[in-house]
Amino acid sequence: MLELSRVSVDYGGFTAVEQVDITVEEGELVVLLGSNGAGKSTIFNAISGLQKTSSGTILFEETPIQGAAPDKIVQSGIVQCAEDRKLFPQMTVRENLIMGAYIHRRKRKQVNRSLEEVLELFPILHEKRENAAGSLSGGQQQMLAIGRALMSKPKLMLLDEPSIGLAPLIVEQMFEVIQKINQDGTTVLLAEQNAFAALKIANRGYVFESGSIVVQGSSEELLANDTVRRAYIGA
Amino acid sequence: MDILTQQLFNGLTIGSVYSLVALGLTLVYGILHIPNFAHGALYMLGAYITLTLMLLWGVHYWIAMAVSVLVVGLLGVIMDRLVFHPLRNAPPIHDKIAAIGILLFLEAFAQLIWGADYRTMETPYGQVIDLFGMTATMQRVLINIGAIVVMILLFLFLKKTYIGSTIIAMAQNREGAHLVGINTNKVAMLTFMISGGLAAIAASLSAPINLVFPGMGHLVILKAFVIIILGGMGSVPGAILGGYILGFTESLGATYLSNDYKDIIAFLMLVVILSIKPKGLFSREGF
Amino acid sequence: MGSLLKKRGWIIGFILAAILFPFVSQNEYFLHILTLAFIWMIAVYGLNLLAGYTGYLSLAHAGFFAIGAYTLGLLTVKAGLNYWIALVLACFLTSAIGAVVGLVALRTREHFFAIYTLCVGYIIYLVIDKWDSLTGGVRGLIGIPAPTSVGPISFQTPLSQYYLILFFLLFTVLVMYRIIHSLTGRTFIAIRNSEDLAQTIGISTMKNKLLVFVISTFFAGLAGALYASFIRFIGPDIGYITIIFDLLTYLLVGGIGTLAGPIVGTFLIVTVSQSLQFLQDYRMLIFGPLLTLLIIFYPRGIVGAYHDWRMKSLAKKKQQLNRKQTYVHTQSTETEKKIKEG
Amino acid sequence: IDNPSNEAASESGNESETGTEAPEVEEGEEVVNIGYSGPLSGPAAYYGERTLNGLTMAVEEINDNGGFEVDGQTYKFNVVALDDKYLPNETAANAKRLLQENQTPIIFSPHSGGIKAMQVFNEKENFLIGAYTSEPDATEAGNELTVRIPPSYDGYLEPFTKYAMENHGEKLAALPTASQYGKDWTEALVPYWKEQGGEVVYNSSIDFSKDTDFFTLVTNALKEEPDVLFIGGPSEPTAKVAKQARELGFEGGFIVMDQAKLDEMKSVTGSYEDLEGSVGVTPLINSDYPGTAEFVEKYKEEHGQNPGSEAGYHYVAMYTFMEAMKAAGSVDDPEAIRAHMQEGLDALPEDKQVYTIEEIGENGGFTTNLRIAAVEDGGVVTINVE
Amino acid sequence: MLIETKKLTKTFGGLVAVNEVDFTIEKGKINAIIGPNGAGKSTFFNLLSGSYSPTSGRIFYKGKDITKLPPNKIARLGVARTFQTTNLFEQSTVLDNVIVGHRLRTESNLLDAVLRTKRFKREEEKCRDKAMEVLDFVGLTHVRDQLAVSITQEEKKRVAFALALATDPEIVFLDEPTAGINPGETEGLADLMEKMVEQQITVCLIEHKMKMIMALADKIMVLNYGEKIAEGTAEEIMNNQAVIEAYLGGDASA
Ligand SMILES: Nc1ncnc2c1ncn2[C@@H]1O[C@H](COP(=O)(O)OP(=O)(O)OP(=O)(O)O)[C@@H](O)[C@H]1O
Ligand SMILES: Nc1ncnc2c1ncn2[C@@H]1O[C@H](COP(=O)(O)OP(=O)(O)OP(=O)(O)O)[C@@H](O)[C@H]1O
Ligand SMILES: [Mg+2]
Ligand SMILES: [Mg+2]
Repeated sequence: MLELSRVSVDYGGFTAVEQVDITVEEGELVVLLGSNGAGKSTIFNAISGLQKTSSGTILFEETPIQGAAPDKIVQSGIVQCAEDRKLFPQMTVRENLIMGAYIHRRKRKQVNRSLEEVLELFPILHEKRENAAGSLSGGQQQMLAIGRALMSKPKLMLLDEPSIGLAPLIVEQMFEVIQKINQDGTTVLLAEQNAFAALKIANRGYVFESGSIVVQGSSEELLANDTVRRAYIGA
Repeated sequence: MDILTQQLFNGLTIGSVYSLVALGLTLVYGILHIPNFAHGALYMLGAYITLTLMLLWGVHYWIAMAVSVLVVGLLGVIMDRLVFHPLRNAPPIHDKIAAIGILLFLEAFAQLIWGADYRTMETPYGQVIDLFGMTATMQRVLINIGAIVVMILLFLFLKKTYIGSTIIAMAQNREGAHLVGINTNKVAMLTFMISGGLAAIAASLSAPINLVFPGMGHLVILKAFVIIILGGMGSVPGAILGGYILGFTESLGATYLSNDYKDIIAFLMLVVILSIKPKGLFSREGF
Repeated sequence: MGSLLKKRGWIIGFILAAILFPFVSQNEYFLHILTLAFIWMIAVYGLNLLAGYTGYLSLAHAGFFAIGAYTLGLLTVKAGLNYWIALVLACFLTSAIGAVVGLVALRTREHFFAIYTLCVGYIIYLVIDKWDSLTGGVRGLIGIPAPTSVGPISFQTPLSQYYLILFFLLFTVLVMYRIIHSLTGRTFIAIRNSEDLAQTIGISTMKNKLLVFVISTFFAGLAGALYASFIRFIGPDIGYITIIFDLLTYLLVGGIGTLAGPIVGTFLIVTVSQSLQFLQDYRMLIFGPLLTLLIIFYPRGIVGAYHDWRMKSLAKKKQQLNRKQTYVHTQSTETEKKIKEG
Repeated sequence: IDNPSNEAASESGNESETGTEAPEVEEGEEVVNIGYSGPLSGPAAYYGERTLNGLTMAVEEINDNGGFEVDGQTYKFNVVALDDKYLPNETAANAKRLLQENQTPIIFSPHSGGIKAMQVFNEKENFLIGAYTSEPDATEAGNELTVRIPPSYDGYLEPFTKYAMENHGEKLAALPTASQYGKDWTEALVPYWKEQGGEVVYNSSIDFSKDTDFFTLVTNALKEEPDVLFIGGPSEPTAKVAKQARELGFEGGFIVMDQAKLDEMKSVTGSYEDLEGSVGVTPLINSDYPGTAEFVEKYKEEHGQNPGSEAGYHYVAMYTFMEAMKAAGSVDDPEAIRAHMQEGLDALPEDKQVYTIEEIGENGGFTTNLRIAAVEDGGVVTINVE
Repeated sequence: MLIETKKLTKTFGGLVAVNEVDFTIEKGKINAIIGPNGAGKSTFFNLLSGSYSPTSGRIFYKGKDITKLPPNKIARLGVARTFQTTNLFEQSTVLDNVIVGHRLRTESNLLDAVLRTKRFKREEEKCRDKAMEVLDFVGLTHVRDQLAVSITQEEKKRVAFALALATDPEIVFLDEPTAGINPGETEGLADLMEKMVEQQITVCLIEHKMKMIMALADKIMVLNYGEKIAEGTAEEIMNNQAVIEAYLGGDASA
């Protein structure tokens, strides 16, 4: 479904991602692990078109998308739920969600249905639906960001550290939600530091270090890998 | 003739013009965070284009205005693409200086094409009418009605249409807008288009009661900035209200306080308001 | 900050060039233009400290410039005060008014501050324009004396005025240099970066912002007073918005928040606009786009661009050095990877 | 007449000539540079262009006729024009440049700020100022090397007042431009009007550079139902004020300050109908000085429009300076030229007298014969002044 | 008792973000505040550090009422804090970032700077030494000349610590100091906090990483919907039914 081959990204003179190959099959839940600054967000931004790649190709459903405009990429079915959420702070929760369905704006009914689904999925959002997004707490905003991403009914969802700054109970719920989303048919590419929880729900994983992939394999393999355990799970 | 009603009407008329100009400015300033000092030049060009069409080809006033709206709107788009788009990551002060550069250029350009002299725009609506004891020309009535219609349309557009809300969304988080699939470049262009169009409408409506000359933008631009700050940056209702407040302050201030100092009154008012409410009357940003 | 320190050599070069210039050329026109440019530079330095180091963009500085000029003008012409006393009073009165304005204006932030000060500047202009009986209104103020002699040194000739104003400029640069390279300067920069953070590390932001505002109006006033005694005629237009736009242009083209920016920008723009004179009516046709392009391609101004270029070439050198080391490193990780996968 | 910086001047669509091309110099001829510093860009550009047009027309004529002879040497003129954006400090810088690079004995400037800025050093640096301003200080301060070109306005007070009172009535509302010139005019007119037994019911001014709409002010001016409205400023906005007064039902007459010209006002109002009953200066095109007709003709040919007085005055002044140079026997001694200005005026050929300037006053001001005109029955009629 | 709050309340419009919270912080201990997202933890910090002024209630620092003091005065008394999002002076070097932290302990003013007085030189030196000292303390001596933009997330967190420490605080408030940091690095930061306590600096932190909190904190307060629902040692909290329901969830030991 998604295939990155030999992708590199530069920031000015500094190479943040170097010659990376990643594949995601339809229906999979794949996790990218890696410490801070490893380049996970950079890869996500490159896939979403927010960041230019300096070399390599990105194929989505067999068509190259590197260099395409971000809106085109969203239209093709990839949506990112970014690390710093990128919400519309002065719009209400409901308006934010509706904006999430921008690419389906002509299908009013479907938008309303998705809205109901998302509000059902996150009861707290339902409660706060008329509040400005900026006044929500960090965790609430994270849920809104995921909800907003869901509104566009993506084929592939990129989730960048959804558990950051969340309470344990919520983290648990969050991973359940992600798993559910995946089971409902959305392919998910997930970046996480919380490797243990992520690997528990993922099919496969890649481990990043300083801009390149150092280990890859199925969740079980990675969970069993000692180095991975020591560095990212802390067990 | 009751001086108070007459002056209220005068204030309304000036307020309408101010509001229209301020609306275009507040969109670009509040949404793209560009303090577009060249907006005054767009206003000036709007008047010249309408005038030229009317004089040169005898085009009807309304059609000339429509063309002017398109042309100036496009000019706004070009400005965005050539200047403000490349500057989108620079701090706002850069936009300010770049806009001043554009302003200088466009004024010199207008002087080159049309000369530095004053022109008059004749419209089919010069007749004097008596309106509940007030004297007015049709043109003045038109300014008021036109302004209100345009404002309502704009408000509906922003509030009720998806495209309208993309403008608002982009105002709040450009990257967020990207992520939901909005083409932010298009939205920026759309915003400039609307802003330029509003300037052209304002100029075409008000030119017949004043004169057309290269420096005519200066008359309104400074006040428009005062208005959008008064009304809260990026706030559409704020710009409208601010425009009318300023219009009435000027007409009533000139009548009952002092003609010489009426400009000071308006600016002092802003200073006082900002001293009390540092973020303007409508302190919540947005709509 | 480190790179700022290295600019010392640069500054010494400038001082020498400025001091030696009259020996090289006796052209009075150049002398006049340079003297005027020095005056603008002083005002731009004031603006730079405020806008570049605390992030507060004041558009009222043309007004303060005018207050300085008019205070000097009125004190010498109407009150017949000694020039030097008038100069000192002009600077202090401007700062005092600056303090009052700052006290209220600094409660606002960002755009609101810019527009607030724009309005204050405009009000100052209007007051000067309308207060006929004091300022002479539109007619302006004539007969402002040149600086009176200090001991044996007289300031009647253009050359002596050139050196006098150069002296004030150097004084300004020295003060700026010392402020910027001190704890006080760091405090200002801290405020520019984040007021919230600055407050939680114990910095009284209001007090510091006010301090900067007052210093910066002081220099605007000084520049205005020098202008008045150099041109010796002043009208209300020196307080008009166009002046502040000019000053901002100088600052931005040179590089905001840099020590050399005001000198570079002012010098460049003044000379460019003088050399475009042959275009007469249409010089704005060239100057406008030129300005816009400069801002687009050198957003950090000339000095900023120079810094970036220096940084880049330094970074390149470093990377070349590093590459050798990382090469070794990647090799080892690659083998590690194989082991892991295997 | 001094056109303050905040007021744009009027009309014309064609490009302007700025400065003459360097004249073709033949063997044995020399060039005298004439300096000019005025607003050639920005809001007052058109005003600047028109003043410069008068100057260049005279210079081109002189050069085309083979130049002029002083002390057996043939000279041609070359105008060096610089833009000062109406800012005094720019004028000063321009003057320094003109002196340094072009050794100009005379520098023209059409605004009082620039003139004052040059007066600081013109005596010391020894050059003449061709001052186009009616500001009395320009000459009253006793500058020895300043020639004030336009007439002062005092002469208009009496005939204007007389005409307006006789034809319309005794209640005056004053609403001229907010420039210094407008204020000076008002300060002279108001007491005079009262002296003549009139009443002043409203006294304020319009700032054409800041007011978007004049309706408010005109409404206030007409509140007390005046018989006469005193208006003025650049022709076009002044005409707009007159027109709006009519729209608001005003039926009296106008006293039009001399800065505005009736003919130029007509192009805004469309016809003289709205201006019926106005009294003002005779438009140059309706004047009948010996050289007017030819000048108007020629100017139209070159610039495709009617000349205003500022062009006419600059034209005359340039010729006068040339004659004074001849009389002084020097092209580069400003003091001598200034001392022979009267002879220059006397020697001015009839056909160059776009205005007839009788004499130059003690302090350097030209004195011109005044002509006034009124709009009656849809046309301009000249009124004789005793 | 270093800090004590009495019925501290903060409302935003209709929302009660912090609701009548009584809390005490003991000297020389690690105090933690936990709670679900939006419980009001950050708001509580903002109240203590003076960034927000409370709607009602009082705050005492060493028995002195500091409820109405502005943040800079509170900082001077010895209260330092970090923000949830790391907030550095990006275009300056790490060292320059930290030097200004000691500004509040200096007296020299503008005149000193312009005249380069003895006091100026002395204090300039003092700030630099202090900065070096705290950078050494947090283990960042090696990156001190790099620009703040160019260092890693974890290093940024350490710089934020250093900046807070440079103010010579008696107590530091840390808002999610290890958010976005991987477990290995988290341990390093936890060690750093323990080192701070050894230096007699009281620590009060907000965290979601339970394992770390439970190991580290001497005393924990749990907020939920702005209200204090529990307070006590790690053990007490772990077994508190209300806390488990509201926050920890079934799998608390994970
Ligand atoms: N806009 C930028 N300009 C320059 N360098 C950048 C930029 N964004 C990221 N970097 C650098 O690129 C590298 C990879 O960053 P990235 O954000 O992709 O990492 P990450 O794995 O997502 O880390 P985190 O866990 O902190 O989110 C880091 O060294 C970072 O400092
Ligand atoms: N400035 C504000 N204006 C309005 N509401 C606010 C503001 N700041 C916080 N809130 C609200 O107050 C509540 C508490 O927010 P706070 O940020 O203190 O939560 P928190 O406990 O720090 O959460 P998290 O762990 O997600 O960071 C939330 O419901 C939030 O929406
Ligand atoms: Mg990331
Ligand atoms: Mg928080």
